[in-house]
Order: sequence, then C-alpha cells, then structure tokens
Amino acid sequence: MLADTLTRFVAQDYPLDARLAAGAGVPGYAPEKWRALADLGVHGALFDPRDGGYGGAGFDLMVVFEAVGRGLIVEPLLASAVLAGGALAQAADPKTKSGQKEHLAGLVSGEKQATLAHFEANDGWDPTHIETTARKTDGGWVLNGKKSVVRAAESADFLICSARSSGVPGDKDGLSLFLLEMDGPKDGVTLQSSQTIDGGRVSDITLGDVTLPETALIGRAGQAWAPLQSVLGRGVMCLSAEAVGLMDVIRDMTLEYLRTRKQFGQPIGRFQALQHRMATLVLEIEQARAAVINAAAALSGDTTDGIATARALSAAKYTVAEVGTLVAEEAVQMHGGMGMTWEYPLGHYVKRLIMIGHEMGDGDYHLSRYIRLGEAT
Amino acid sequence: MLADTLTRFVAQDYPLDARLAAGAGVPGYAPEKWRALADLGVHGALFDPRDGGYGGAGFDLMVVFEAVGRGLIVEPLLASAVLAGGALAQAADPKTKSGQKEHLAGLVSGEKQATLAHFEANDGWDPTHIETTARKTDGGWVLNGKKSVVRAAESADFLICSARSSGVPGDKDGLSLFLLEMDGPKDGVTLQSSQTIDGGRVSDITLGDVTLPETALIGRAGQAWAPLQSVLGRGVMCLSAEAVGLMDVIRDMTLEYLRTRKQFGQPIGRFQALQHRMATLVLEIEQARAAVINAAAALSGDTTDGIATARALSAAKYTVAEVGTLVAEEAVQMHGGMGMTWEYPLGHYVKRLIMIGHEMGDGDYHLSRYIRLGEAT
Amino acid sequence: MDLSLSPDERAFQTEVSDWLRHNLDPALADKVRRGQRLTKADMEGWHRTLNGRGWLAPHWPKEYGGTGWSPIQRHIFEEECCRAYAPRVVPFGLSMLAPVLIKYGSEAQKKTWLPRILDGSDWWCQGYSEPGAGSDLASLKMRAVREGDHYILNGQKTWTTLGQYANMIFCLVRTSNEGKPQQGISFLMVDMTTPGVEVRPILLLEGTHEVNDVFFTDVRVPVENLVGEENKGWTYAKYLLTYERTNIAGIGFSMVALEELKQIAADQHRAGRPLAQDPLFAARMARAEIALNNARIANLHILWNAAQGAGNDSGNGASVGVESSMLKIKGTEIRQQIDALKRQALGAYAAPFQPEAFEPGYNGPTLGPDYAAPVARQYFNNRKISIFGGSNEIQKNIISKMMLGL
Amino acid sequence: MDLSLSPDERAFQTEVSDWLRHNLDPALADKVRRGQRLTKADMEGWHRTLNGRGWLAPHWPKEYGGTGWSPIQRHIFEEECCRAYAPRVVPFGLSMLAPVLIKYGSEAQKKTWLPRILDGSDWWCQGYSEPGAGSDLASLKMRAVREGDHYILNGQKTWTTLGQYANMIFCLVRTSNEGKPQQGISFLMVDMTTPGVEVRPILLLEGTHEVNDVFFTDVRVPVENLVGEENKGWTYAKYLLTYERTNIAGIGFSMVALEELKQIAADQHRAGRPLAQDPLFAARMARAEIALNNARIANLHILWNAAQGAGNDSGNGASVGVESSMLKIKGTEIRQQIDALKRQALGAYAAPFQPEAFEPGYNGPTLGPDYAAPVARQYFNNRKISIFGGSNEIQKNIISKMMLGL
Repeated sequence: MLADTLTRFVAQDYPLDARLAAGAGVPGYAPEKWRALADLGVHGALFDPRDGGYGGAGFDLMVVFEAVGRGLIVEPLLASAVLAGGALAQAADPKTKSGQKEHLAGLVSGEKQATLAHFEANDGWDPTHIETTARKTDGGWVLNGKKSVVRAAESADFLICSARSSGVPGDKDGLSLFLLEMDGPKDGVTLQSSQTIDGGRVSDITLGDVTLPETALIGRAGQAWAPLQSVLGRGVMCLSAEAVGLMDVIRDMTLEYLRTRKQFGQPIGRFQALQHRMATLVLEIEQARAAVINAAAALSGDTTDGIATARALSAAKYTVAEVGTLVAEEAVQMHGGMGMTWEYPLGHYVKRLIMIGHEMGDGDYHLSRYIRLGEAT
Repeated sequence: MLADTLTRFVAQDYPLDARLAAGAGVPGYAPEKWRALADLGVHGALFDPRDGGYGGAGFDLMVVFEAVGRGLIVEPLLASAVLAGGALAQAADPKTKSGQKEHLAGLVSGEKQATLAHFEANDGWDPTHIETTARKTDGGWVLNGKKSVVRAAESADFLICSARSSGVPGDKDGLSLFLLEMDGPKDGVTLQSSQTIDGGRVSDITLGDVTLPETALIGRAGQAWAPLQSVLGRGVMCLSAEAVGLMDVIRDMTLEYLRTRKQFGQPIGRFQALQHRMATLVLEIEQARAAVINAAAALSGDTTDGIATARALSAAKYTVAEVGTLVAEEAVQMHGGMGMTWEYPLGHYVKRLIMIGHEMGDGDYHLSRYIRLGEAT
Repeated sequence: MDLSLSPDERAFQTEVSDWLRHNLDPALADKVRRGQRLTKADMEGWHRTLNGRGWLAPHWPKEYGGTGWSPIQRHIFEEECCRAYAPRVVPFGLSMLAPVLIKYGSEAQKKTWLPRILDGSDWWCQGYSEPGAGSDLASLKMRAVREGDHYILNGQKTWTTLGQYANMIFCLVRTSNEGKPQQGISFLMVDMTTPGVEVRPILLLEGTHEVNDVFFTDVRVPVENLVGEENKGWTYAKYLLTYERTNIAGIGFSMVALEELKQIAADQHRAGRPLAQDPLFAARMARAEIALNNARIANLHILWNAAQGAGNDSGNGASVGVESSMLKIKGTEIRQQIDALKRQALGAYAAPFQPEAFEPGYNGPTLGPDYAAPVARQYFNNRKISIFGGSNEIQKNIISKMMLGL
Repeated sequence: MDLSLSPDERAFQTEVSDWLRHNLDPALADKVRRGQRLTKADMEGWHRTLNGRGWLAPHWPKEYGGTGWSPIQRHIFEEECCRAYAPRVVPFGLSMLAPVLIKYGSEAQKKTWLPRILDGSDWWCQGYSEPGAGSDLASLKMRAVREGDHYILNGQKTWTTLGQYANMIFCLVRTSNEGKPQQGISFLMVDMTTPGVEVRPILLLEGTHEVNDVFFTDVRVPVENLVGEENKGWTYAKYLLTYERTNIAGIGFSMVALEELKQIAADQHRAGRPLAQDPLFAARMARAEIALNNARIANLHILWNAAQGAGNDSGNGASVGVESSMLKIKGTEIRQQIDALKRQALGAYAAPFQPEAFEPGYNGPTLGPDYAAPVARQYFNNRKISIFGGSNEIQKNIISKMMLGL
C-alpha cells in the first residue's frame, strides 16, 4: 500500500525531469521531496517500531525499495534511513547516550539526513577491511583515514563513521562507530565531492586528526561489527529490491517499444529473435524477484541462522547483478539508437541498474562471499 | 592434400556405421583401417623427418587432426603416433638404446600401436602431479602406481609409462619414462578396461611391483619433464584441431537440417531466432579455428618462447571447450528430437566433441593454466 | 508471501519423510541414486505403494482419489520424494491423461479409466508427436476416419516414451482437414493390443531405449474412446501440455542432482585438492545452486499466487498456464547445467561407457568411482528435456504471445 | 598461413612506431589515453600530420593517394597507431565516402572530392539513418525531387556522428517510390552550408554530444552531386556499409582497452590484494584476452585469404563482404566485454561523474584514481557500437542470408 502511495506520488508530483535534475544538482536530491517522502511515511516504514518506525522488516524494505527503483527516486533513503539510521538504532546504547537517540528520531522522521561513512578504497567490498583508525585520548577520540565514495555526505546533518580502535584490517573485532556532527566546517574533515553517473552525489572523506568527544562513540568501542553487519545486510537487501523495481520498468518500456516501433513493415516485436530474447528477460527478472523474496524472508525470519541469512542476501545481490546487467544491456540493444539517448527515459533507469553493481559489492564479490560462507558451515 | 586423401578415404572406404562399430568393439578401432591409414601416410605426417616421418610441425598436426575430427576416426593416432611416438622420439637417446629407435620406427610406419600411460586419478590434469613411483634396483626398475583412463592400452604393443624416480607429486624434476612391452601378460600389470561413450576403449592400468630391466628407461632418469611437456602440448594441439573438424561437420549438418526440416509450413531455418543462433555458431567456430591456427603457429615457430607456446595451446584447448560445448548443445537443440537419436549421425559427432573436454584438461584447467603462465612472465 | 513453513506444514513434511523411510525399498532408492535403469516391475511397484497410501494422485480432485493437499503440501511431498530418491511416477496416465479426463471427459470415461490409472491396470503412453509434426504439433497427419461406431486410424506417432511397456495410448488424430490445422484434431484413447498397432524402439544418442515409434495400420477404435468433442482435441491437448511442462521443470530432481554434484566435487581431486575448492568450479556450482534456489522460490511464488486466486477450483488448485512455460524453460536449463557440471567434475572418468553398470542388479567393477558410470549418459540423455514436451523455443513463442503480447 | 611477420614486415613495423614516436604529439596521445574529449582542431591536426606523411589513406588505391600497402602492412599500421594512442581518424570522408567515389563516382567527382578529403578541406558526415529507418534502412523517406539542374531535398537524417563539425554530408535519399523500397534510393553529396540544412544535437545517455539530427527543408543540391546513377544508391550504400563494419570491429582499440584493463586490475585492490589476482576476475580478463586474440587471428585469416584471392584488385586488396559482418559482431562484443570489465574493476569509483575531467586541458582533482573518470561513461557510450553501423542483429540477418543460405 505504501508502495502504491509512493508510486502515485512519483507519477503525480515528481516527474522524471525533476528527479533527473535533482540527481544531477546539489545536494543530489530535492530536499522538499525528501520531506514529502517523510510525510508519506516512507522513512518510518524502514524502521522497526522499537526505534520509532512502523516497519523495518525484510519485506518492508523490499516493498519500499522496489518502489524506489520503479520511481528512480534519488533521495538518499538508503544512506540516511537504512544505513545511518540502522547503525544508530542497532549500535547506540539508549541508556547512556540520549543525544544519539534524538539523532535517530530525526532520521526516522526525516527531519535530519545522515549517511554512513564506512567503505574505503582498498577494502574491495570487504566490510571488515577498515584502515581508518580511532585513537583513544584523554577527552575522547582522534580519527585518521579516508572513506570512499560516500553517498549524500555533503548534505548530511551528521555522519556515522566507522573506524578501527584496535586490530588490523580484516579483523571483525576492533571496529567502532562514531557520530560526526556536520553542522559546519569541521577541523580535519575534508570532502572531495562529485555528482554520480546515476544521480546523486558522493564524496571521498579525508579524516586527518579529527578530534571527537567521548560522546561521539556509538555503543561500545570495538564492538561495532555485529550492528554493521546487520545494517550492511539490510543495505544489500534494499539495493537488490531497488534493482528489481528498475528491471520492472525497463521490461515494461522495452515491451512497449517492441510493440510500437516498426521496421520492415511490422512492429519489431514480431521478429522472433527479439521475442525469444524478451521472453528470456521476463523469465530472468522473475528469478531475480525470487532471489529478493528469499532474502527478504531470510531477513524477516528468526535470525538464528545468521549464515543462511547472509548467504540469501549475497545470493540476491549476485542475482540482481547478473540479471540486471543482462536486462540493462539487452534493453538498450533492443531499443536501438533510441535507447542510447538522454531524452528517452530508458537510459536513466539502465544507468542506475548497472551502477547498483558498484554499491556494497559486485556480483563476483557476493558470489565469492556466498561460497565462503557455505564452506564455513 | 593429405587431409583431402584422408577425407576421401573415410567417405569411400570407411562408412560411419563401420567407424561406430569399430569404436564400440574390441580393440576399439579397426586394425585393417589402422593399416590403411598408415599406407596413406597419415602416421608419417605426424613425425618429424629426423624421426623418420615427413611432417610433424604444428600445422601438420592441425591439418591431420581436423580431418580426423571431420571423419570421426576412432583409430588411436593421438595415443600411438603423437603421444607414445612423440615421447619416444623426444626422450629416447638413440646412441645408447637402439631398441627404442626400432620401436619408434614401428610407430612411424604404423606397424606397431602404442600408447602413453601418464595421467592419474588425482592429478586433475596437472601433468606433473604423478604419484606412480619408479624405484631403482640393481638390475633395473620397479614401478608402482595406477594410470587412469589410458586410451587404446589393451591393444598396445607397448606402453610408454611415466613414473616418478624422485621428488613428490607436482615436481617437474624426477619424472622418468619407461617402455613396457605388452607382448603377453606381464607380472604386476593389471588392466581394467571399458569402451567409451565417444568410441574407442580405455583402461585403468595398475602397476604393482612391476620389474623392468635397465633398458626400459627412456632417456635419462628424472629428466622426462621436457619431452613430456612438449608431447602433451602436441596432444592438446591435436585434440583442439580435431574439435574444429568435428564442429565443421556439426555446423554443416545443422545448416542442412535447418534448410530442409519443415515446421509451420516453412523450413525451420526461416525462423529468425534459429537464424541468429546459427549465425552465432558459425562465428564462434571461426574463433575456435583461429585459436587452433594460433596454437599451430606457436608450435611451428621457433620455440624460444616456451611460455608463449604453452599459453597459445591452453588458449586453444580452452576455446574449443567453450565453443565446442556451445556448438554441440545448440546443434542438438536445433535438431530437436532428431538430434537425440542414435540413428541420425549428429549425436556421434556431438558426443566426441563434448568428450574432447575430458582429455588432457578441460576448459577451466586450461584457462587457469593460461592465467598462471601469464603471471609467470 | 511467507516462505517459511507453518507448524502444520512442518508436521506434514515429517509425516511424508517418515512414511518414505519405511515404505520406499532402499534397494530401489539406491538404483535411482546410482542412475540404474528401472524395470517395469520397479515402476509398477512404486506406483502400487503410493496408491496404497492414497498419495499417488495429489493433483487430482479429492472425489476421484486426490489428496486434497494445498499447493504447498504438494510441493513438500514432491521435494521429499526427490530427497528420498523415490522413482519418478510415470506421468502419462496420472498427470497427463487424467487431468484431461477430469476436465473434459464424460462421466462414463472418468468412471472407467481413472480407477484403472490409480490401480495400475493400464499403463498409458502419449501419442502426440509425429515425424513431420514436432514443434509444429498442429500439423499432425495421423488420420482417424469414422466408420459406424469406430474410428479407423492410420499413421505414425513418435518419441513415445516408455511405449514399450504401455497397453494404452492417448493420441491426437486428424478427423478433419477443414479450416486451420488446429480445428480438425481429436483426442482418442487407443488400446494398444488392437490389431494394427506396432511399437518400434528408437535408440537415443547415448544408446538407451526409452522412446519409440508407434505405427497404426487400420486400427479400429470404438467411438466411446473419443474424449470431449470431435475436432476439439487441440483445446484438450494444450491443457495437457501445461501439466507436462510443469512436470518437466523438475526442480526436486535438480535438487537431488545438485547434492550429487557437491559430493562428486568433494571427492574428485585436482592436483591433490578437492575440486570443490577450485575457484572456478566452486563458482560454477554456486551459480547453479543460486539459480536453482531462485527457481524454487519463483515456482513457489507462482503456486502461492495460483493458490490465492484459485479459491473455489474444487481442490484442483494451482493450475498454472503460461507460467508453466517459464518454469519449464528455467527448470530444464538448470537441470542441464547441473548435469554438465557433474560430467565436467568427473574429468577423464566421464569417458568410460559401461552400459552393464546401468542394469538392475549389476554389482561388478566399474572404471572410476562408483558414481561415475551414469553421469555422461545422463548429461547426453537430458539434452532431451529442453526439446521434449514442447521445446524451449516453443515455450518462448508461447510466452511472447500469451504473456508479452508480441 | 604464416602468422609470424617477415623481416620486411618487422622493419615496416619499426618504421611506423618510430614515426609515431616522433610525430604524434604526446599531449594528444595522453588525451586519447585518458579518454578526454578531442577538439575539432585535435582531429584536424592529426589528419594533417598523417596526410603529410602520406599515410592518411592506406586503403585507397595508390593513384588516388593510397600507400600501396599489403593487408598485413595495413593491419600492422593500425595496431601501431592504436598502441601509440593515436586518435582515431574520422572515417566519414576517408573510409566511407571515398571507397564509394573510387568505385562508383565519376572522374570529375573523384578529381574534385578525393583531394579535398585528403587535405582536410571538407569534413564529411553521414546521412543514412532516419527516425523511421534505422535497421530497416531501405524504408528511408527523405525526398529528393529533381528540378532542372537541382534536387530539392526535404526530410530528416539522424544519428549523424560529429555532424556538428561537418561542412559536407553524403545522404541516401528517395528519388522514387516505384518498386521495392531499395530501388528508389539515390546517393547524394550535400553542402551543409546550403540554406535549409539545420543540425541539432542529440545527447547520449551518458550526457555526451557526438550525434545529431540533421533537418533538410527545400535544400537545393546540384545534380552533379549525384554519385553513380539515380535510384541505384542502395548498391553503393551496401558497399559503404561493409567498410563501416570492418571499421567498427576495432580490434586495435580493444587491444589498447585490454592493456588499460590490466593496469586497472593491477592497481585496484580487493581486501588488500590486487584485483588481478582475484580468481574470478582473472578468469574474466583471461577470457577477454583469449577472445580478443582469437578475433585478431580470425581477422588476419580473413585478410590473408582476401589478399590471396585479390591478386589484381589494383592495390585496393582485402575487400571483404559478409565476413565484415562477422568481424563487426565479434569485435563489438569483445570491446563491450572489456569496457564492462574496466567498469567492474573500478568498484565504487565507477560512480563519480565528472564531465569536466573529460574536457581538454583539465588537470584538476578527480574522485578516485586518475584513470577512473572516463570508464563508466565509455562503457555506456560504447553500448552504441553493437547498434550503430547496422546493428548486430542486422549483421546476423546478413550472415544468415548471404553465408548460410537460410
């Protein structure tokens, strides 16, 4: 139902041109649409009731992000609500640090926008390969390192930033999370920013002797792996569902094109070679949807089998990478020159679908992870 | 020219039924056709003039084995002339062991049939992973071990058998070659034999305390790797060329079927989906041919760059594995039920083409080897 | 949709697996596992065992002997049977003819034939394809000419699976040449002991005999063996084909094949290391496993949707139409992919061809590991599954037309 | 065939690479290597440099300014140019119009236009596709009506690459509606400064401007600009397309792209290890490398065969027909495969889109490694190569018809 609301909102109040313009501009999305989405309740649907939301289960994420994909929505719901918000919700200790609880409430309501600064240039998608360090001092912490390609960082009210307070890259122990207020220029924090090819903005964030108070630490030092793993899994879930939403649109556009574009005196959809390729796409999209349903079920179920859940998530991300690339490339090919133009909408959905493979692990990474986790059992 | 002669011979004197019957019987080929092939000069074309032949270069192997593939010839030219004969030619020291030179002459003339017993169950195509041992004794050698799926061993006049006289599996040093006469039951040598699904017979050969005289050693003890590597490379060349020959036949049969088989009131070759798939097959077969030409050129050229030659050979075997599987499976599919029957010739070519991937390394092995050799440079 | 099983469904699963443990002859299961050829008696025996328990025809309405299970229960049952290496139930009577009779047959026909299917009195086979009518099934030529109370049949059917064991065959026959080819087809049940019926074996490329040509020369068939109306057979034929397609998808069998693949890959070594640890092969296996799991969920999703929509379909439930084309394509692709990996995993030991090892009771030596003997044969044999039952190309035509409107 | 170079050919290779080292501006090569946008002046400069050496038109007969090279020499030249990161020569005049003029043009046309192509006086572009006539090129509608000594042109052309720089365009126009669509087409050369010609940009999906719509409203073209005979343009058009296809195959450019890929994979890390050592990625790269090498040999094989057969083709040599369709399909597939791997190799750094970094002279910071900026853009942009110049589907139709007789 929320998905329908969202789809209607996009169709009626947020035309494609506006979404593209917002994605290509600064801050990479439309703040007034961000607020409108919050008013529709989209943010709240991504949070568990105990965190102030009214959803947050695997199937909730699936439904919302399929709609995000269908709507080519550029607003940073993933970065802010799912990743930063999820990290706060899962890692923060509400008893001792009530300030963090208020930050969380801001993300649930959509009044604030945050992002998770976690991945780094050399990590190769391995979320434990963190080189950024957090050194304990008398009054707090000093952070040094560099975070790569962080979405919606320039516009963030605050960052949730991971750093290593002990251990070496690759260790699960020793990871900590910190809250960096971004209410003004911050000593030692440098952003180098760019738009992206698929809409929205990203930043490399350099942290040079950034001093933080003790209260910036989220949860307990060195214990961030468990919440991070959970939150990143939810992120993978959202991206996979978004991919399926994009594929649904691309399929429908391509079908429509095959039915209406005429060459050699007939609609090109009458040519059997294209028919069979289109049938394959439709078939494979249903396989991708199944992978996402499976992942949502794994996330929604009892979480006693963490490895099975992680494998279901990696299987989904791998599947949408494979199927997504096929769907994107075939759709452009079947559209011919038309599919190559900026003016025709297809290309923008295609770009986003392909670039989902460049967030939180590509197909090869998730296939390898699926294998590795299977060997562990 | 020899290829034409061979093709004519098969067409006129050795019909498919006879080839299939020979391949399914004992000894897995037709001895009188073996002699006829020798009379045509096929054996001689596989040997260098210095070894008594009149060919033996990469392009000679290519031409003969493309014809072997086109003719679905079951006679053990690869096992006897290329592998066993090649090993004798390259490893034997003509000065000290004239008996071995006579054995070689028998293989060049086709009067004798031999085979190379080299690969083992756990070697995974790695030709250095030899567990069979050769222990030096006073009067000669004692061999222990097991050789796997050796082609045409039951009918062989003698075996060329590799064993490890020093070192451990995986070492290049320490491999030795021995000549085992098979003129009668041999103490400690047990053959368990079977026909194969693609024609011809294979044996597992168990060697249990097999005593051999000093003269059974071919060349110098522990120094067999260089000749083995060369001979196995030539074997890979032959199998790759044979695969291309098979693909040519399969392509022509499929084209003919597409032109003549009618469904829905027209030849099925009028259906665009099949046309495009057929075009892909034709295209890919030319890529496979190019890979084989490249390998033949590498074998024929100056051998100063052994690694480049080895990579060209692995690239060819990998390519024919990939393309061969595609061609085989697509040809059967496009033939429909007809392609599934024993009576229609296609299936026999298809079986041989697929099973070439089960000799001397599959596509994955050769791809990995290609990568490994590239890293070494 | 909820993918986890309810407590009731879990209890059902246990019930099925317990029953299988006690009632499926281990020697028979072993034959299935080892890819050995099943005898006619093997197949008939398993048919009787299932019928004894009332579980032979889960997809039939309860009134005719069905189980009244939900689609999910049927799915559980199928998976458990596969896991236990139960033989595949011969589908021609049970899953192909019966749904047509139930939907289009006369009361008399249902009363006569359905019980005989259940108790195994008749072994049915399928007379659809002809030498000139494969993918283009509607171009079939076998004539049935009405003479009084009989049709006189002349012509040939082909690809008739297990026809060598059958005493009954259902045929599509041409009763009219008027109009489009689809319009003159009728659906007839034929007693194969009638004079003029001759069955001749067709050997498949790997040498097995499972399909046949069936020739008809002046075969007299009583008119009461006509199903439905004359010249309306195409409608019944298409209805039957959706059942056949779903059957061929065979997700459960692929699950078993995948387990076998994993065992082979753990046992086979490459230069001293288990093949399962080779990065390229591990990736191939994982791809197949993920694809299979996706297909399994996609199928459940379809069943679940069908169950939601088919509330009052009198227990027949989950009749799927064009979706069955999607299931068939993906299911056969995955099965063939797994078969190819099993073959690849064997290395050189895929080559030995020991037909004696497929025969019941064979316990002699085989070249290579004991799981090797049937693997290459299965690979070649299962190339058929993307061809038979309406080739995957025909399924794509159906999807294009029915689902995509192209 | 002998794949190794003869001593003469090796000497030629050295001569070419030496000349490139001394005559190709390193700044220009650097732009090419970094995927920066080339200005009109860049392209014209390189055109002049090559012409100064007499190496601009290797495929032309010697009498018109060709080099008289063998096909193998031409192949060597192309590979060396690619290796040196020389800009691609703009092909519309040199490689598309010129072969048509040489084969079908009048002596006067050759004398007028060929020297102007060589010296760069004219910048040609191509007027083939129309909005309703893409793959189905023969359905083109742009009218040319004869009025005295002029044709009057009305209609629209599209996908006109680099039309924004051109002063001349060659067009397929409809001069008759009689007979089959192919029969009423003529081939005209049009001065784009004529009143009534309007060029409008089309942005591609990644935001670059390289193709255009060209509109014609009552444009007057002198009849002497008709190439060959009226209504015979389809023959000339098809001849031109074989050249275009071979051009698009771009094996040399793929070789350069593969080297870039290897460098990226050596530099990018995955959890502390070079990506090049990741088994799955290494396999992808090796597959691409082998495919490219195979395609290179296959092309040489075709050239070599053509050279053998084309003894007295007056130096034009190696004209290939339907084989060019095979080259085009495989060449574009491989190029797209390599582009996709480069994109994949960048990980998260494929996402930043910094169009300013593609502009000449940009030396500012970019997000990620300096090779990252153009990669995703190139991937999306090069999806065009399997569409333009006759889509790969059209090439398969040609192969089916011309080579396979289907």
